[in-house]
Amino acid sequence: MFWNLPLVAVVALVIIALAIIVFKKNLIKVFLGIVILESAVNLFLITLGYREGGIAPIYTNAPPASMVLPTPQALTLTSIVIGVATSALLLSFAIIIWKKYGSIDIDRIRRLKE
Amino acid sequence: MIPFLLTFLLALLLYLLLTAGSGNLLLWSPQELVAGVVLSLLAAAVAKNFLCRSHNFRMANPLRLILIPLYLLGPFLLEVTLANLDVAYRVITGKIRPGIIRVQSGLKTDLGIFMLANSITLTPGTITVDIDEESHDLYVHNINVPAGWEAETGVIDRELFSLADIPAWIRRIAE
Amino acid sequence: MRRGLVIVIFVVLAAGLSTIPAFFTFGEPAESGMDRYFIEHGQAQAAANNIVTSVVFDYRGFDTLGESVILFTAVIGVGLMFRSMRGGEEHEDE
Amino acid sequence: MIEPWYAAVFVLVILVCLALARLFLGPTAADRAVAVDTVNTLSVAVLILLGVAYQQIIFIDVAIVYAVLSFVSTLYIAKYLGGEL
Amino acid sequence: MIPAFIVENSPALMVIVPLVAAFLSPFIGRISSMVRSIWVGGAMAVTSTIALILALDVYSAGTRLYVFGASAASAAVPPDSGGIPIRIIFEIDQMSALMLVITAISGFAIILYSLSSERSHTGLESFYTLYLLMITGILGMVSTGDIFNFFVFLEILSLASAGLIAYRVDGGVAVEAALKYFVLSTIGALAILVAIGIYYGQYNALNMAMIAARMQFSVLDQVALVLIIAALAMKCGAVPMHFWTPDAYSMAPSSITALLVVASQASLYGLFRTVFTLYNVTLNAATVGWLIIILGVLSMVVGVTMAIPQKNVKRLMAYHAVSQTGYMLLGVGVGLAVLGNQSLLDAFGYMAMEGGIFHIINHAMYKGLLFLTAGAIFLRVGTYNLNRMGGLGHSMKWTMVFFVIGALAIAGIPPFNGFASKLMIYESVFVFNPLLAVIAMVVSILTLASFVKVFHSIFMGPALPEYSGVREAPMPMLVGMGILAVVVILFGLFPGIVVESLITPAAHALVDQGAYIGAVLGGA
Amino acid sequence: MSKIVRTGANLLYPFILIFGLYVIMHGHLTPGGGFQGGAVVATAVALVIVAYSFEEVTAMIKKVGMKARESIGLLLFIGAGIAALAIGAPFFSNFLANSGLLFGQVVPSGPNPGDLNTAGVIPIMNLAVGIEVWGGLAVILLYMLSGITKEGS
Amino acid sequence: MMEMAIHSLVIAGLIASALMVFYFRDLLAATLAAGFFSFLISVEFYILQAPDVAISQAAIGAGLTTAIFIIAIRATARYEGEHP
Amino acid sequence: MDATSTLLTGAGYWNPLAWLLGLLAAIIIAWLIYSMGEKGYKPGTAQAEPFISGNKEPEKGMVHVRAGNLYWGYLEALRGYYDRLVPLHSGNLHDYILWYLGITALFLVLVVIIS
Amino acid sequence: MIADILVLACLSIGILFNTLGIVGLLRFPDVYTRMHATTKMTTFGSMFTALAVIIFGGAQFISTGDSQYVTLSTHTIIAALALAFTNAVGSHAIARGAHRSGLKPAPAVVDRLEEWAP
Repeated sequence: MFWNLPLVAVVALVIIALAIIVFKKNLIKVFLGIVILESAVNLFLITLGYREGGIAPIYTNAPPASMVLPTPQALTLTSIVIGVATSALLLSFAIIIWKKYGSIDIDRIRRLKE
Repeated sequence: MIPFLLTFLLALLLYLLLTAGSGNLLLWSPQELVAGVVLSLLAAAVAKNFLCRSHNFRMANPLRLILIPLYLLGPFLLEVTLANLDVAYRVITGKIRPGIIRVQSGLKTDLGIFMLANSITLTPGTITVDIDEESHDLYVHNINVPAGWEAETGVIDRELFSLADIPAWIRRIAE
Repeated sequence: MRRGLVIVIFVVLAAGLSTIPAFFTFGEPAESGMDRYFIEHGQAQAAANNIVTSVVFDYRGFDTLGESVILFTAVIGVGLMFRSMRGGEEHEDE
Repeated sequence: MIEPWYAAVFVLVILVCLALARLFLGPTAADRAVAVDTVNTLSVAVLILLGVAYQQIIFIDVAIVYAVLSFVSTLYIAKYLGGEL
Repeated sequence: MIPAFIVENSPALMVIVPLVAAFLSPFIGRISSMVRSIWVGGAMAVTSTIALILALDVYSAGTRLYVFGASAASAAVPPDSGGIPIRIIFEIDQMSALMLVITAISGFAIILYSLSSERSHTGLESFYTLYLLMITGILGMVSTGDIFNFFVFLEILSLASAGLIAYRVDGGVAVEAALKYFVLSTIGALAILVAIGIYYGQYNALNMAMIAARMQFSVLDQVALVLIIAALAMKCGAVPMHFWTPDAYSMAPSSITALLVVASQASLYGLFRTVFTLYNVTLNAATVGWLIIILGVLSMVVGVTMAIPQKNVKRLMAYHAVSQTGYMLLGVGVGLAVLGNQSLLDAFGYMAMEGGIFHIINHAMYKGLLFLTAGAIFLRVGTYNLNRMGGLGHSMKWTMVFFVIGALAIAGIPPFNGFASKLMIYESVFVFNPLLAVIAMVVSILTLASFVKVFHSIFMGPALPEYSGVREAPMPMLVGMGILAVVVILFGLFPGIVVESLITPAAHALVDQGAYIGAVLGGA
Repeated sequence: MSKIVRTGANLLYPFILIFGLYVIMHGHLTPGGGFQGGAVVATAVALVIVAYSFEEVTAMIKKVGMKARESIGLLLFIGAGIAALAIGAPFFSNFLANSGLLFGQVVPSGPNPGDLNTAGVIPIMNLAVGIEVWGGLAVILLYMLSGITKEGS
Repeated sequence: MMEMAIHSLVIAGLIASALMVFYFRDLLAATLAAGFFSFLISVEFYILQAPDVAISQAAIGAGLTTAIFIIAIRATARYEGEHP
Repeated sequence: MDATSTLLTGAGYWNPLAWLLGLLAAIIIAWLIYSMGEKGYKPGTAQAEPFISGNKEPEKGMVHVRAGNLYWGYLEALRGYYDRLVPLHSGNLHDYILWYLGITALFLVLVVIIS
Repeated sequence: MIADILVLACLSIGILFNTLGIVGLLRFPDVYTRMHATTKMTTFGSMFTALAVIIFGGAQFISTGDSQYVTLSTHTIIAALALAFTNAVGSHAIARGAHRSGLKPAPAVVDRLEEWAP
């Protein structure tokens, strides 16, 4: 009925993100692709833990019902932090490369070869 | 010391508002009160130089603080509603006559000009675009400049508002 | 040539990844032994109402330590990038 | 008393998708910033309404965080546009 | 002799000590450089000691478990959970212990070296912080028994490595190398995360033993296997994905390059752990085994042929690192290809795996030694370009001796350790497929040839006038190199002991999936 | 930025701060926790950074202080684990839960509104992570800004 | 039913904004689209009953990641390739 | 398991004692050759200077064979191979990522289809 | 019952204003006029939806006496206040940034700021 729509979306997002990473020549664009890739993987993890009609795994005064699985949420939290750390380090690399090379075009960042 | 206390009290107020309903006794449970005091002290220690940057303690007067909600619920809400109806009318019909005009305000304090600017932004078809830092004159983008204003170099602030005298309220609160 | 290869790679990757929606069903986890344990015992063992927090900080607390360390690493790394160099550091020659 | 919340959320989500059009079309970066700012506002409304619809009171916290934090990113964009960063 | 408390909690202490030292070192480094050196050196010494104690304990008493946050450190499965391990478990078997030994020895030797080699640079407190974090990452990666935890440590390792590769910011080239390394490793890590998600979604488990016990090798598992193998093979520098290796290895400071070798061994360990422990006989052993063998052969050939025309000494050595990784992949791949067949495994499979695993430890030692000598030469001469060097044998005698030891070891000349492992690989691979053994021997000869070239152009010849003021490398660097050289010689002279006491248990632990699962789940 | 934004940032700063601390402190009862609350608090710092020019910011917010915060948070976090080690339990064991001491109140099972004084070491760890993230994210922003100004001059 | 429609719309928005990141040549616009993406994925987490993750994503993706990307764009160049 | 245990690999044989003896023999031979050297050699005198048939002595740097000149013939013989291999290391990040993705795709095809 | 009607009324007002705001965003000619539509109307609309929730929470609290509805109302109030506050400042900042980046109000009868030119 729902055709696994979120999972299909995950696959589509991964492919789009990989396309951004591979086809775009600007470093910042590539990093945006990596951010999207990370988000897609996070979405995949969360989707795995979702249960139809479940509520958030927090005990409150709300009427009791079956809860969604908590572990993927914990994993995703870790993954998000890793994502922000990664993008911070990558962006600082990009800034330094701009300073030293005068360009952040991937085709020009190739002093190291052979 | 006074900035510290003021920040502490305001932070505690917000914390209590956030945790309202946590206990049956007076809406707050004792642990929450203790935690609130501790955290507010922490926040105040960090932020004491920010809330009262200009070392102007006029706002420490509780009467002025009580005036703020009155102002928000009274004239401000009225003006906001009118402004929204006005803009809705312009959205539907598309009749606009935009322009940036200069508004003269006699307000001296930072808080006063801040409140005036935000009130102007949220209310009568106007958005504060820039501010002259010395004379506290506002440059306001008006979606429908009334006829004749484009020639004036400076418009007095209360002419922007149709019904309530918002600048007077702000003066009462902040100065 | 190269473009064709890239497209082939993308098609194969898409096909490989689309096994995920083909074999998982959204909304019905296939197996939930570990998570049932968390939901049933988490409130009593970790004494926290938020099961996610009890998973993050109690059952998988070591991961959280690793996560914090990653943030720390990133900060140190960024600081290393923007450090102020005193005079001439050595230069690699090509 | 559940259905109206969902209906409202539905309309708001459609509005968000319309704002996406302005993000796509907007000739200048400022237009796009305005679109994103609008979406922030709408998202807060969506989050509040969904929280009520799910009968999960604690979800409202997310909306507050959202309201405060999107503001900061808006300010960064504005500061960049103004050339002051 | 050793307090029971330390032995009991050594898996945790092994991670705690470098972490605490790393957290404090940005501030302790501000006091004075002397205090900083003592602090980081002491922390590394303590870490190495704890890791060695743990490894000793594992070799004498069998697999160790450490359950974080449980009521008792060995209570892997709570009684009321129905046989499901729910917490993060460190599971250290003999293979992990071998990696711990490698990390402990190299880490200690390299930090001694770096105390004097990096003295004149800025940002040293950050350097040492990242160094300690990298050690933590390696130690955690090789000892964890939880697959998500493995991912977390992998990320710690790659962030710290990327920061350190870019340490010499001013030229900009180092940052380029770090960028390439880090982008690739981020994408690889995300692929691993997808694979973890697939395991979780199918089996609702994150513990490796639990996943292994439930493994069915469905289509999804095949996809996950491919994602993990490709990512980890990329991270250890197998050939069609090795392109980051020469860049990163040649641009990092020499001490870090030596540690990066160990880091890529940790990725290799992850690869073997995935293939042997998570899947074992369920996977299509011939296919995956041959894939790994082909990767290994390609790495050997392409690595060594690319190394010969190089003019930058560290780049040359980096290509050799790629080539030597091929030997390990080849050896273990042969073991994997005959995994299901017990008689073949006994005939030559174990021998091939032992050769591959022995090569891991040997390679870490001699390649670390070679990179350290390269760093010492750079410190005195100021260039890596082979065309500009010559006649250094007159002034840097000890460095020359160490270089010769390393070069002979990597080329597989008898009295050194490289020969022992290569001999084991040749013998067993010859039984499996003679062509592969021949290729391996040819590669070994080419290796020798290229190191003859390096030796000739750096040390031989008359003393050049522009290097007349060159002196011997400072003492701590010589000590650091000396430790590794002694290990190289000892392993070369007494390979029987090493193989019997260290390598054979590791190879059997790698193959024996049932014991790994049984240690966690009980029974099996 | 203009005076209006600066005044707004000044006004908002303590409130975002206390809200972030609220999110940190209620991590075991409501969604949120150390990381999220720390990010909120760091956003308050980011707000100040964006409202003032870089020179004013460097006078107001010190990098060393933020780094110290980060290290202190991490040490507190790992210290909570080591404390468990010291009393004989494995590393990271939640030794305060259900003990009746600080944060040691027993939780009734099933739906209940929750009580602040529960969850053992979890609130302490939350606080530690919050402090760490506060310092960490703020210092990343400061470093990257310093990268800009060097390039501009 | 209504939930499903909301869910589908959010997913459509996600994919559309990801495509926009691909399309824009102005990096500032691309960053804005990525910010939009972050908002939407946060809403998606919220719909999937993961408020912890939603807060996290809102704070990091919408707030700080956008901020550091804009700082990086300021420190490098605004347009991809040559200036239009 | 004593220190002199022999590593047997099926066909090979490695005894450290044997190797130590070999090393010892090598050292003795080297010492013998060294001791058979010219007794009348005195460093510092004219006999230590190079004599190249009366030609002028070239500078020291010129005598040394540089690394780039070694193995010229080998590289020349394998020119076709190197001309294909070296351009693969293009220094372009996109190529590297594509290699990684391509290998992943190849493995996917191989593993999933064969199994 | 009366609460239900109030809630529905507030919701529909909020939705109406939000819709008009988006229409204005799509329809108006330049940045500043678009900003008029979005800033005022979406803020106002979102405030009204928040008001609906507040009324709902209050009504539930009165009828059930459950203190969690107080939490609902207070948190919603805080969210709404934060929204109003941040939106005003944020749109001012965008307007200022747009003007400083050289974007003129396209169909303008007068532009005093251009003459001042700081």
